[in-house]
Amino acid sequence: MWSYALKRAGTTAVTLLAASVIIFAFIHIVPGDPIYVLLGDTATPDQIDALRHQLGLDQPIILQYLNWTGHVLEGDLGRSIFFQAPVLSVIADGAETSTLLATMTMIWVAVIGVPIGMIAAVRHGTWLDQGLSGAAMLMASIPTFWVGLYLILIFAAWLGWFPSSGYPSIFEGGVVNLRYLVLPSLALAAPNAALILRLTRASMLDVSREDYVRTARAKGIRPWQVVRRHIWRNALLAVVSAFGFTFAALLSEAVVTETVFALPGIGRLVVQSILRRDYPVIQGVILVIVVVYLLVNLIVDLSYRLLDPRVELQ
Amino acid sequence: MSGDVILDVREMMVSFSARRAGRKYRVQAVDGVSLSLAQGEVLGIVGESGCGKTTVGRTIVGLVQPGSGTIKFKGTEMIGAGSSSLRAMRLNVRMVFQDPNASLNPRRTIGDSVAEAGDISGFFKSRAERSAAIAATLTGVGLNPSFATRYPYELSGGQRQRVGIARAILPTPSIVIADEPVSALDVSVQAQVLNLMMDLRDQLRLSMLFISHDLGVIGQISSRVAVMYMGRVVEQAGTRTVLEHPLHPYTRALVAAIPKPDPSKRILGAIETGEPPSLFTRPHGCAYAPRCPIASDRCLVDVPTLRSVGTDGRTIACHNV
Amino acid sequence: MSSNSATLWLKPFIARPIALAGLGVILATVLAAAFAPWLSPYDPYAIDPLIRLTPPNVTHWFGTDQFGRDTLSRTIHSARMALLIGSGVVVFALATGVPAGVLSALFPRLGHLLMRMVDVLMAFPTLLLALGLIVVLSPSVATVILAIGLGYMTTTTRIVYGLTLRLRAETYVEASRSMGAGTVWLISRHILPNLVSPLLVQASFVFAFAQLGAASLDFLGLGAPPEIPSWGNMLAESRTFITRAPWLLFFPGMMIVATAFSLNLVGDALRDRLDPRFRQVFGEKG
Amino acid sequence: ATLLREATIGEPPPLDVMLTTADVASVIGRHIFETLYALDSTYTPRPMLAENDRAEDGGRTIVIKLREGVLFHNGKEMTAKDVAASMTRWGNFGARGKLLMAAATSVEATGKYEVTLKLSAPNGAWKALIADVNGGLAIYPEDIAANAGNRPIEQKDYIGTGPYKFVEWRPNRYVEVERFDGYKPVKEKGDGFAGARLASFDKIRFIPVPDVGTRVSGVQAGDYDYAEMISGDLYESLSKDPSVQVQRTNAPIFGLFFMNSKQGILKDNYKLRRAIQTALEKSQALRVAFGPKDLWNAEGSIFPKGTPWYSTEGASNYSAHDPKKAKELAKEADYTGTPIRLLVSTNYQAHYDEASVFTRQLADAGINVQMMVVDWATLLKMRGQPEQWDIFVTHHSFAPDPLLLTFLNASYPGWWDSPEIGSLRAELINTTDPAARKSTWDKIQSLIYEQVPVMKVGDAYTYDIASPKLRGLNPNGPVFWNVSTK
Amino acid sequence: MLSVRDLTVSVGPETAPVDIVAGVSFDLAKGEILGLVGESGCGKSMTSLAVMGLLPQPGPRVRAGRVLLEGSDVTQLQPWQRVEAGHGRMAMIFQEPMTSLNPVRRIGDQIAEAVRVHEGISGAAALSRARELLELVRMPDPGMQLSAYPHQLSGGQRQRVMIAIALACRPQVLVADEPTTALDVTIQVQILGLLRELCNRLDMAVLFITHDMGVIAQLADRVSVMYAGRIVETAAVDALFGEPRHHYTRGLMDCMPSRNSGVRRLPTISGQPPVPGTVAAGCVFALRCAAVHDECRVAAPPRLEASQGHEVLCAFPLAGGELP
Ligand SMILES: Nc1ncnc2c1ncn2[C@@H]1O[C@H](COP(=O)(O)OP(=O)(O)OP(=O)(O)O)[C@@H](O)[C@H]1O
Ligand SMILES: Nc1ncnc2c1ncn2[C@@H]1O[C@H](COP(=O)(O)OP(=O)(O)OP(=O)(O)O)[C@@H](O)[C@H]1O
Ligand SMILES: [Mg+2]
Ligand SMILES: [Mg+2]
Repeated sequence: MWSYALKRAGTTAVTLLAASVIIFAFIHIVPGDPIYVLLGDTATPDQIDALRHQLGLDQPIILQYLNWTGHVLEGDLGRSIFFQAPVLSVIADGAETSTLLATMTMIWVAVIGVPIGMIAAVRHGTWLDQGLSGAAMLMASIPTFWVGLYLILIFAAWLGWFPSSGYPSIFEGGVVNLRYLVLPSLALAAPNAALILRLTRASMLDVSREDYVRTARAKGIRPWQVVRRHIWRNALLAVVSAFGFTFAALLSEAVVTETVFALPGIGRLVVQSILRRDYPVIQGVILVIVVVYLLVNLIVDLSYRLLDPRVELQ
Repeated sequence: MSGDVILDVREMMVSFSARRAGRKYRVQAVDGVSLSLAQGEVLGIVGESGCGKTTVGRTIVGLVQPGSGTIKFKGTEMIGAGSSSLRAMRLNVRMVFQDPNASLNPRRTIGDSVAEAGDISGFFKSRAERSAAIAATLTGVGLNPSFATRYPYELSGGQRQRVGIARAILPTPSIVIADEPVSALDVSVQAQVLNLMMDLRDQLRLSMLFISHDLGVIGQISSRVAVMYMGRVVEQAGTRTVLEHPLHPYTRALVAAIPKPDPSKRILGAIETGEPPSLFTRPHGCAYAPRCPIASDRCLVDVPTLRSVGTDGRTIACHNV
Repeated sequence: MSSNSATLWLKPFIARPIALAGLGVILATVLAAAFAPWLSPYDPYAIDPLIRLTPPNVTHWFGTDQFGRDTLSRTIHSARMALLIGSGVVVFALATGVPAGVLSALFPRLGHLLMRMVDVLMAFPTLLLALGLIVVLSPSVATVILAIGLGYMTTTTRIVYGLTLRLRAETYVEASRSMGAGTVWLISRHILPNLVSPLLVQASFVFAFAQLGAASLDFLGLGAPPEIPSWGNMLAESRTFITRAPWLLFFPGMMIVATAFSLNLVGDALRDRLDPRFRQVFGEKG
Repeated sequence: ATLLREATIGEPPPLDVMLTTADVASVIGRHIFETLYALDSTYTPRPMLAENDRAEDGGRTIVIKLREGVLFHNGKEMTAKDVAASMTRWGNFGARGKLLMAAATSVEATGKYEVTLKLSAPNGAWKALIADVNGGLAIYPEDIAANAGNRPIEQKDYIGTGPYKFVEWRPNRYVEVERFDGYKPVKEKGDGFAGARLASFDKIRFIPVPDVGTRVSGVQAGDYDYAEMISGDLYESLSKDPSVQVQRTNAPIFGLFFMNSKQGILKDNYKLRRAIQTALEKSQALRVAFGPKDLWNAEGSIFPKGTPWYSTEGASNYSAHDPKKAKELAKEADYTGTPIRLLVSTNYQAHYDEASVFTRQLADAGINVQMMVVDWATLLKMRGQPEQWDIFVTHHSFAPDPLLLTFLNASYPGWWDSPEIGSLRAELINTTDPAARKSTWDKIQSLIYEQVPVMKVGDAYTYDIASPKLRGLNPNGPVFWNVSTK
Repeated sequence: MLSVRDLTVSVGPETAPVDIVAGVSFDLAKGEILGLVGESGCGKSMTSLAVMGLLPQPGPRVRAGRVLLEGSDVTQLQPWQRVEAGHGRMAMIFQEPMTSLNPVRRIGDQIAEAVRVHEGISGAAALSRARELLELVRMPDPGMQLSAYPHQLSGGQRQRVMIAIALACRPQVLVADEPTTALDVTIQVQILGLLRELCNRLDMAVLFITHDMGVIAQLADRVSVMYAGRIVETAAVDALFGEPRHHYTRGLMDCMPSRNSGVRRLPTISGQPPVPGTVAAGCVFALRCAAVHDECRVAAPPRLEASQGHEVLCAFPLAGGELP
């Protein structure tokens, strides 16, 4: 167990190192400059050069990289050029939204995708199954911003059931503020629930063809019990990793939804940071995302171990 | 044991690394096996599941790298041989696999599969020669030459195994290693395939290493038999001798446990065979000792080596017989 | 393939009318793309601000957009972009993912390295990767294809890697190796032919999701240059007219949904076709 | 506590309003920082932090007397030292500081409440140049202004004298300001940005809501009280919508197509430039970009009607739409179809719309324009490199004085610096008499239509929407003093 | 105890069904082991699954025939429906001990689950019953093994767990579908011995399916031979091995290597079994039968009682006493 953890940490470190080099190289190939965004339209060349020097952007890239890694190792992700604030606090703020949004989305996905997938699998081949699977595919095929705009129009502007957009932190207004995330999480959940639904259905069907399910049926236990005790948990194995990676992806890939719903999330933060070339933020966010991804990877592996006694950590 | 020795395996050791319960184990799948095969001879290898039979065969055809030992084909060392001489030897030492289903690529025609060895080595001079050879070989194994354009799923199990054999004999090799070629087949089909192999053995003067766990089949086709247990040869002698007078306690259990198709000779309840040990927790001394009815204290510490016993070139690895 | 393989391929579609309908939609899209100039009543680029945002009527069946361009013509022409982006992404993902996956599986040392790199790439949020690329290379169709394709390259590599590892352990591959087959032989005769079917399925899904990815990029203003008609562009440009001119959203939106949905259906049907269990039911013994 | 929620079009850059000309920053910055003068509803400068002023030495010395008792948000009283330090920094690094301060010989606090600015030549526009926070002379505390240099000041230093003080900035969430209780308004009634500023809300949050559809739905749903920059095509339906009130600005912005005067095919090639100008029909572009006629005006005068600078000189060439003549002109210019590179960004939909329409129109006149579509940050960088482009697209917000027009600045990309404009510019700066300055401006506008350093697309009146409950909205722009709920 | 009458299992569309099991009938008495032999694909598994109500869905279905358990009709009833109807007392063991146990659940739980259904006890009581059952199947160290996962057991041990699960159903009828083909001969012998012993001790009726004639000879009391979906011969085990009456049975006996030691060439049965659904009329074995008559190709063969308890599906059966 410990040696496993150590080994994991080792490969993680290597991955991170590679990732950081890529991040850095990548960011500095991007043309454009934070200076222009900062100084705007009317800046003169000397103003630009002076500020560039002040921000250290005129140093050789290697030096900038070493400088940055040095600080990162000390736990300092630097300061945002744009916000004039520590990158860590900028990210932390976005992370709250993104984490809650992703969590809420995954809850929808779990309560919609998994049970309906199970029902479709149990009623395999019937009209119900065809209808549900078809509807799921349809959901997966609709662009999220479309779903989002209509959700806002219907549930916020017309019916007034939910706030249209934005998200005040729960640390300010308490958990009632979660209502701000209802519509965006639904918009995000639509395609993901559809994919999980299909995955659940497929792996339930796979498992239900296993010999041990026949053994269970032969014992005389009721079909629902067979599903609950023998199919469901085994089918979950395939679903668990999809869950983990969907969650990780949601943190950063909810850009479109965050834009539509004006949410202060990580995705939008990083997209905007790319557009305004806020290097320290981009680097910081991507680093955090990579770490989260690797963590999710680890959690998925560990949950495999919990769910499947055959799996040994290697 | 007659004629020239064309295959000579000495002290072959093969181990795999495997993981169980979070720990890394070395599985000694083959633990110092020595065999030799003469021109035109069929040597049977028996032993229960997991004792290393397949691994011996796979090592000889170069699919597995042995940890140590030598494999000489007609006096030339095969391990570490240069690629050109190795290619020639590959053509001469061929394998028939156990599962006729799995050993044919579902997306290639029967003809392509049969001609594969020739295609790889550039054996055929022309397309015409190639299709003639395929037709002849298919006919040789009792299949209609028109099968050449078919796909494996269109064939029955017995037909597929014939294709597996056809593939191993075009171009004609010196040695065929048959890894349980009939154990996936029904009795009636099994008989057809066995007949075919016996015909080929006689017509082409093939040497064969015939791997099986079915002593009945071995008795039919091979003249000599080696009994393996946990990666080692524990007894080797002429087939009749072994089947009729097994000496090693494991061979005895094996022979006794074969369900005889004769309701008047029931053995159920009469024999006690014990649990096989796990390969991961190999006993110190004789691997069979924990199950052995005649084990002595010595068997728990000393690994018995093969020694000659009696006539008929019989060798046996047991302290107590 | 045997002589009756064509009918075998069609069987899962015939058994499922809805999948057949999906196939129909895709064919229609291909035809629309091929004959766009003849099918569309107007030049899709022609601007006429005087008739901007007219609702569907006899002269403009699908209405006009904010430039006064004919929505029907643009919708038809967009099929080209859809096919271009879809097939571009598929080709890119396969052309990079297949060699990477196959070689990784066959050469464990290289594989270890490559798969680590794939890990790193997987950890990168694909959309951000796409964004960065588009900013670096400035928006163009090729950039969009590259950006979306990169994301699917990693998944394709993973899939191919897994499949090849399994194929490598197949007895028939061993058989071939035992006869002295080299790597090239193994790849060309045994591995690639067996990868075709699963990759076909993968390709249909990638094709479908590439449409959605392109639409997302268009939404963020980073997709193909907006004057080029594409469903995603049309949706993105007209999203402010959600109440003012809903037809602008409706037609391209429907097309994205319909093609993505159809491709998914076809992918599902293909998957069933390639599932050995299904094959048994259709009388082809596995 | 009363809270006003404003949906802005996006995240502002740092609120160091001296340095940045971004509108998002000015909207917020106006509530925090103040200038010595402020523009009233007719865009005339009125004293704000200044009490009064006098010019000496033929306009070369300007003495400004400050209001007493004005407090910074940190509780300290504003004195002449603060103003002098701010002016010095603005002169060195401010976005528009050079326009005035290039000619400054000294800035001194000549009393606790008196600042003296000495110029090498008189400047007729000096008051207008310092009357707005947008890239302008906002007054910061002395230590902050003195230490900041050219680097944007940090959030803790967002200390001004405005009716609201900075509270916090949550990235992508909001910028929050809070009523400053120590604020002392001027005596005059509020008018435009000038006059008394009465803060009736306890707090204001400026919330970035990038999608315009969401901004509209948000106000309709009551999640925001005010939303900026709504797309023109929604104007008619929103005007009728009882759940919102529509607030159209009275200060138009205008699109500008800059020609490269430094390098490339258009350099000094006035004939070709005029060919391009002649081919265009501006109202088409305006209609596409801004929608209903209420929101735009195909106006050739650089300054809109009603301002003292309105002029018809040269404006007949504004939107000729004469492809035939354009072709002739192009031929005279020996134009052979060389592609003309048009740099445009999609981050501003209007830029892109205008560029698309013009490209089509120019194609009809046989002029081959190739759009290079990039993101805004890239455009800002690329336009500084004269070898990269021939035309680029931007827009200009309302300017109270010609000297604030970017294209009159020879160092601004485009680099219009012909001898003719050189002398006219000097004349404009150094004249103080308004009538004389106006006639100089007439000459400049005529020159603009002749040398075509830029092409004005037309005036566009943006509009905002607000909750019907809000009273006292300001047509000069979104400011929330003197605004209250019903 | 168990009586199967004209059981027909079909696949394919309702309009054109293909019978993969065609009119199978047999009886099974208390304490008796009936062997069902026949080559791969002849329909043995389908018969046993149909009897148990475990046919995979969608897929083959029982088209005709009845299954009577102690006189009650249990045809088409799935195990849980049988349990609810009070006829739960049938159990089954499957061929693959590797895949027939749920890999993620402890074997104690898997046994206790069956105990719970059939004895109505749960919790610790069910677990201790599971322990008893493991002892009954002579599992070494049963207390420890309760908490083992299947992958921690050897093949023979797993098959014992399968038997324990079956016994937890307190079956009167046990169906065993090739329970030892995946095992070594030395382990096979143990499992077969155990089955015999349990059968005697618990007075169960066992339907034992295999294609290994040797295993049948060792274990069964009576034997039915199946060919292409039909039972072609049923007899007491001695009678069948001693005096096979059907030509197919005879052919099978002949080609076993162990009966031919030293013979140069093994006798074979030429040809291949028919593809299900292709035999329109006549005897299914006609194509391969050495003693075929014209009549065999057109008329379905009669079921003859060759001697007491020895039935054969053949118009021209072999005479008795032909084999040594
Ligand atoms: N590639 C491998 N990696 C790890 N272990 C292996 C590998 N191949 C074989 N083994 C192990 O080596 C031992 C011998 O295997 P082998 O296949 O040679 O046995 P066998 O006698 O052929 O058995 P069977 O009768 O089941 O075919 C087994 O325990 C097997 O698990
Ligand atoms: N789902 C299905 N659809 C169509 N045919 C099927 C299906 N399942 C089985 N069959 C066919 O039914 C026949 C009987 O199969 P069954 O499994 O009962 O044979 P078996 O005698 O048990 O063979 P084995 O000894 O190989 O287990 C076979 O020909 C098989 O191909
Ligand atoms: Mg083997
Ligand atoms: Mg079976």
